[in-house]
Amino acid sequence: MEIKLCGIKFKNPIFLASGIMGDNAGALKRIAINGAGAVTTKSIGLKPNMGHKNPVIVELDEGFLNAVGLANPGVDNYIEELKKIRGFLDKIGVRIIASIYGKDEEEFKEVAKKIEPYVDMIELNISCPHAKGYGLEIGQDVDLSYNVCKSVKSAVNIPVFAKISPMVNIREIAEALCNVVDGFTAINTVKGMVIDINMKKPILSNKFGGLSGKYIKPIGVRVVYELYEYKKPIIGVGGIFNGRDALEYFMAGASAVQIGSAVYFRGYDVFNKIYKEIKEFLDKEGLELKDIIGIAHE
Amino acid sequence: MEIKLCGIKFKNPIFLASGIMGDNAGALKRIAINGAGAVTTKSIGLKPNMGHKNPVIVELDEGFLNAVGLANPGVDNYIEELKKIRGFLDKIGVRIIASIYGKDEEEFKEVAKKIEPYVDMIELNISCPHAKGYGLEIGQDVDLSYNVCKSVKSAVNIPVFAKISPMVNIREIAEALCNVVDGFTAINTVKGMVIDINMKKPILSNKFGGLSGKYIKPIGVRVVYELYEYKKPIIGVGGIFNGRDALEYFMAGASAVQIGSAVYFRGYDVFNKIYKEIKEFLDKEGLELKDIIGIAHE
Amino acid sequence: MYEVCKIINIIDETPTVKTFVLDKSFKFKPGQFAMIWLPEVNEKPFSFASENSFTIAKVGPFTDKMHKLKIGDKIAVRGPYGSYFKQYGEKILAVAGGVGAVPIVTAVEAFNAEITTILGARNKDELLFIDRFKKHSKLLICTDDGSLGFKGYTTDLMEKVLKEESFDSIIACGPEVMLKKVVKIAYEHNIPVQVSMERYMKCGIGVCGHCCLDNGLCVCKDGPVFTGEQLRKIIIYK
Amino acid sequence: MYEVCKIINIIDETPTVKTFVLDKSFKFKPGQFAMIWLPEVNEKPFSFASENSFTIAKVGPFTDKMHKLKIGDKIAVRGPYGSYFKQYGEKILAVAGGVGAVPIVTAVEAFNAEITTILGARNKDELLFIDRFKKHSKLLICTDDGSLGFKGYTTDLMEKVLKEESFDSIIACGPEVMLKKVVKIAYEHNIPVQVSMERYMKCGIGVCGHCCLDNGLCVCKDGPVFTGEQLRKIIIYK
Repeated sequence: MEIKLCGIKFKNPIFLASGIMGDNAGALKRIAINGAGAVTTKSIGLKPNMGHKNPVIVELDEGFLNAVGLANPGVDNYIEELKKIRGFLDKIGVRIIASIYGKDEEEFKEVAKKIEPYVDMIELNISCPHAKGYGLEIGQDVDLSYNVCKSVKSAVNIPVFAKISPMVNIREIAEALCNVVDGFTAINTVKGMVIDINMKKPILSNKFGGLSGKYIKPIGVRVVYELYEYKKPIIGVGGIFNGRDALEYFMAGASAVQIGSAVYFRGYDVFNKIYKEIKEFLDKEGLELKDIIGIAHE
Repeated sequence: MEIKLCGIKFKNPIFLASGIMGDNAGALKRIAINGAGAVTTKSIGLKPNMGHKNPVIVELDEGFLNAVGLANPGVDNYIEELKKIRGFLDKIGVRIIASIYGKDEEEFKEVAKKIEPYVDMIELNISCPHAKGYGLEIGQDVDLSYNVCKSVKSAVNIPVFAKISPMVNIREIAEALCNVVDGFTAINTVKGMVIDINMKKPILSNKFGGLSGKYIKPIGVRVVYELYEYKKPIIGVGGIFNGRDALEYFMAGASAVQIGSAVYFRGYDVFNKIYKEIKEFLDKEGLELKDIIGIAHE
Repeated sequence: MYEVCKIINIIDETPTVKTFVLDKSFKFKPGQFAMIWLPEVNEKPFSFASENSFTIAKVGPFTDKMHKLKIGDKIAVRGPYGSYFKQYGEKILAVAGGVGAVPIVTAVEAFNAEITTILGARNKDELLFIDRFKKHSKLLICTDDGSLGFKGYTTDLMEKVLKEESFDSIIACGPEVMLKKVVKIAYEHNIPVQVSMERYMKCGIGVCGHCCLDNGLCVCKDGPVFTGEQLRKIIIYK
Repeated sequence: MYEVCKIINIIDETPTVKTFVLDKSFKFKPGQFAMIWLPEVNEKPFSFASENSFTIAKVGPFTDKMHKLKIGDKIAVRGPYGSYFKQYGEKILAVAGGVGAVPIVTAVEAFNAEITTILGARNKDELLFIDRFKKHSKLLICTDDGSLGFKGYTTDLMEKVLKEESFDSIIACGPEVMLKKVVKIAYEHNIPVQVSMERYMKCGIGVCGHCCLDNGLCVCKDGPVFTGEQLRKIIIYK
C-alpha cells in the first residue's frame, strides 16, 4: 500500500494525526515502530508555550474533548527532539510531517523555515478551535489564511498542506487556498463543551475544546468529499477507528488518513491493525487503494 | 417542573424536537401522551414538498444522519392535522411549537400567519443543512436571517424562536437576531456524510445530511453556552438521551430541552424517563430547575 | 448497516412479479420486511419471501428498476424490521390478496398448525406461490375474473368459508380495502385477526412518523403486522 | 467520568503534608494514581494513600489550594490510572523517600510478604506513615539531618542493608535522583526492582505524549510503576 503524495513516497497511507503522542521524540518513535506511514508532530510554534492549565482533556465514550491550547516546547527545542529520531525514522521509512502554527504569516514562515530541514512535509494549523489568536481564528478569515499559506509556500521547498476546520465554509476556504497549497488535511476537531453536572462547571480549564473521535467521522467524511472537487491531495482525519472508517475517507477522496483518538481506544499498534483491515477489504474486492480514492463521486 | 417561556406555561421543560414523529396528528398525539411538555412539528412550508427520495436516513450506533429535505404536506394540509389534536393536547396541557421554513421572509411570514391560530409558539428553521435554497442557506446569511426573523415577528403575536445551526459563527448570528426574536433553539443537525463502503456510494439520496444524536451533544452544549450571554431564553437540543445530558444543557443555559434521536434509542416514553432522571438529580441536590439554568457560567 | 447482496437467481412468478434470490440469508420472522436500496434510484420496503429472497411486483419506477436487474447485480438490504405474524391457536385461516401472498406464505410455512389459505388475484396468471401454499395448507383459490377457482374477492370467499367452518385466528395481507373488510368480518365472527399493512415509508424505523396511522402507531415499527384490536377503532369507526 | 467526592476528614501528617479522607472509595492497586480536579484551579495526579484518601505535600499553587480545603469541601477525582506494584517473591525491600512513602505504604499493606522498609525524609518531622509501616514491615528510618534513625540518604542505608541481607525484590518511590540510584544499586546486586516515577502529566491517559520517557513509555499509562528492566537503558546508560 505504498503511496506517493506530492512526489514523496510513504510506505503506507496510515499516519499519526497531530496532537497525539507528538510531544517529544520518544512518543513519535513509539508510534513509528507501530506501523505508521508517517508521524505528524504536535503543532509547533515559534516560542515555548505552556498551553492551557489542566484539565486539558475530557475522556468520552468514543472520543475526546481537548483544549491543550497548542502547548509545545517551541520550534528550537522541538528540533532537538527531531534530531534524536530523524535518522532512525528514515531507516525504517517513516516520514515526518511538521504541524506548525503562528499568529500571522511571518510567524508561520519563520517556524516553517526553521523546521524544514528536519521533516518531509508541513501541515499548517489554521483550524485549532481552542487557542486565542491562533488556529481557527486564522482559518475563519479567508484572506489571512491565504496569506499564511502563500507565505509559507514561498519560503519552503517541501509540500505544504493546510489543515481545515469543519466549522468554516468549505467552498470559500478551498477556493481561496487550492491554488496556493499542495494539499489539504481535513478535519480538525469541532468546537464543543462538556459540563460536569456534579461540579456544575465546564470541565476544561479553557471551557471550550475540540471534539474528536467517533463523534466527528461523518463530518470529516463530508468535508473530504467537498474538498475533493478542488483536485488537490487530501489527508483525511477525524474519527478513524478501523479499516472501514478509513475506507469511507478514501472513497470520499482522501489519499491518506491520520489516526488520532483511536490510538487510545485501540492501542498504540492501531496503525498495523487498520493497515490489515484495509488490505483485507481491498483483497476481497480485488482492488488496489488507488482504485477507490474518490470512488464515491462516480 | 412547570416552566414559563415568554409568558407561556409548559407543564415540563422536555419537548419533542422538530423532525421526529411530527409528520401528522397521530404521531404528535402519541408523543403528547408520553409525557412531552410540548411537541414541535416537522418543519412546515407554504406548499406540499415531497422532500428527497429514499434513503433519507442512516441509522448510526447512537444517532442518525438524515436528509428528509423538508418533506411536508404544506401548511394548509398540516393545519388540518393540527385541528384533529389541538383540543386534546390543550386538555392534557401539551403545547404545540410550529417549526416553519420558507425560501424568503415573505414565505416565512405567510406560513407563520396561517399556522399561528393553531399553535403556541413558532420556531424558525434557518438551520436545516440538507435543503437547497432553504434552512442553513438562509442561516448562513446574517442579513437574510435578520429579515426573516423580523418579518415573522412583526406578523404574529405568539413567541418566535430562531433555530440555530452550529455551523455558523454563533456570535455573529446571535448579535444580529437577539433583538428581534423571543429566543433561540439550538442546535440543528451538523452537515455530514456516510458512505457505504460496499456500495461505494453516499447512502443518502441527497448525499449530504444532518448528523444528530449522541455525536453532537458537546457541540450543542457549547452553542447553548455561547448563546446564553445574549440573555434570551434558549431551548437546548442535540443528543439529549438522558437526564444527565439534559442537565448539561440546563447548566449551559437552556430553559427547556428538545428530544429527537433518543425517541428511537430509548422509546416513545423517553420524555417520562428523562423527566424522572432530572427530578432525581434535583431532589438529591436539593435544587429546583431554575437554580441550575446557566449555573455553569458562575 | 446495509448488507450488500448479490442476486444469484431471478424467478418469473407471474407476468408482473419476480422473485430475486440473494447470496445472503436473513433471520426474519414471517411478516417482517426489509428496506431495499438501489443507489441513485430509491429505497423501498419489501416483505421477506424467504430468508434469502424478495418477491416484487412491478408497480412503479423503483420496481421497474428492480425488474431490470440481472443475476450478478447487487442490491443493499437493511432489516429485518417490524412486527410479525404470531401463531394464535391451532386452526388458522390465511387470506392473501395479490402480492399480499408474500408475507402470508412465510407465515403459513412457519406455523405449526392446521391452515386453510384463501389465495386471490385478478386472474389465474397472477396467483402467487400455489405450490408453497399447497404444501403447507389447504388451498382455496379465487380470482376476480373467475379464470381459476372461486369467482370473486377473497373476502367473499372468506365469508363463505366462515359460515361452514370455525377458526382460532385469521391472518391476512392484501390491498387496504380487502384488509379493512377482513378486520370487519373477523370482528363480526369474533375471531382474533392479524393483518399486514402497507404504507409509503421514509425512515423505516419509527422515527420520522411519516407512516403513522391516526392512532399514532407506525406501520414501519409497530407494524406492519397489526392485530384487529389495534386497528378496529381507526379502520371501522373512522 | 469524574467522581465528585466530599472531604470528610483532614489529617495533618507533617508540617507540609496533609491527608484528605473522602466519602467515596476507589478500587485501586498499590502505586496507581488518580487525577484530582479543582475547578478553576488545575488538575494534578496523586497516588492513592488508601482506597478513600490522598496524602499531599504542599509544593506549589495547586497543592497550596488543596491545603486550604476544609472538611465538607468537594473535589473531583478520575481514576484509578496507571500500572501498579506487583509482589515478586516473599522477601521484599521497600524504599520510600519523602512523599514517595504514599504509594509504598499501600504496597507494603497490600503485599503478603516479609518486608523491610527504609523510610527517609529531610528530618524526623517529615517522616510519613511510621505507624502504618511498622504494622506491616520491619521499619528502618533515616533522615538527612540525622534527627531520627540513620543519618543519610535512603540509598546509603539501602546499600548498607543489602550488604547484610538479601531480598527477592525491591520497590521504591521518591525523588528521581534517589530512584536512579535505587535502580543502579538493584542492578549491581542483581535484584528485580520496581520504581514509581513522577512526571508533569497533562492528559493522564497516554494520549498527549507529554510525560513520555525517551523510550516512548508514558509515565501516566505505562507507568507510573516501571520495572528496572524498562528503565535501566534510559536511566543508567543515558
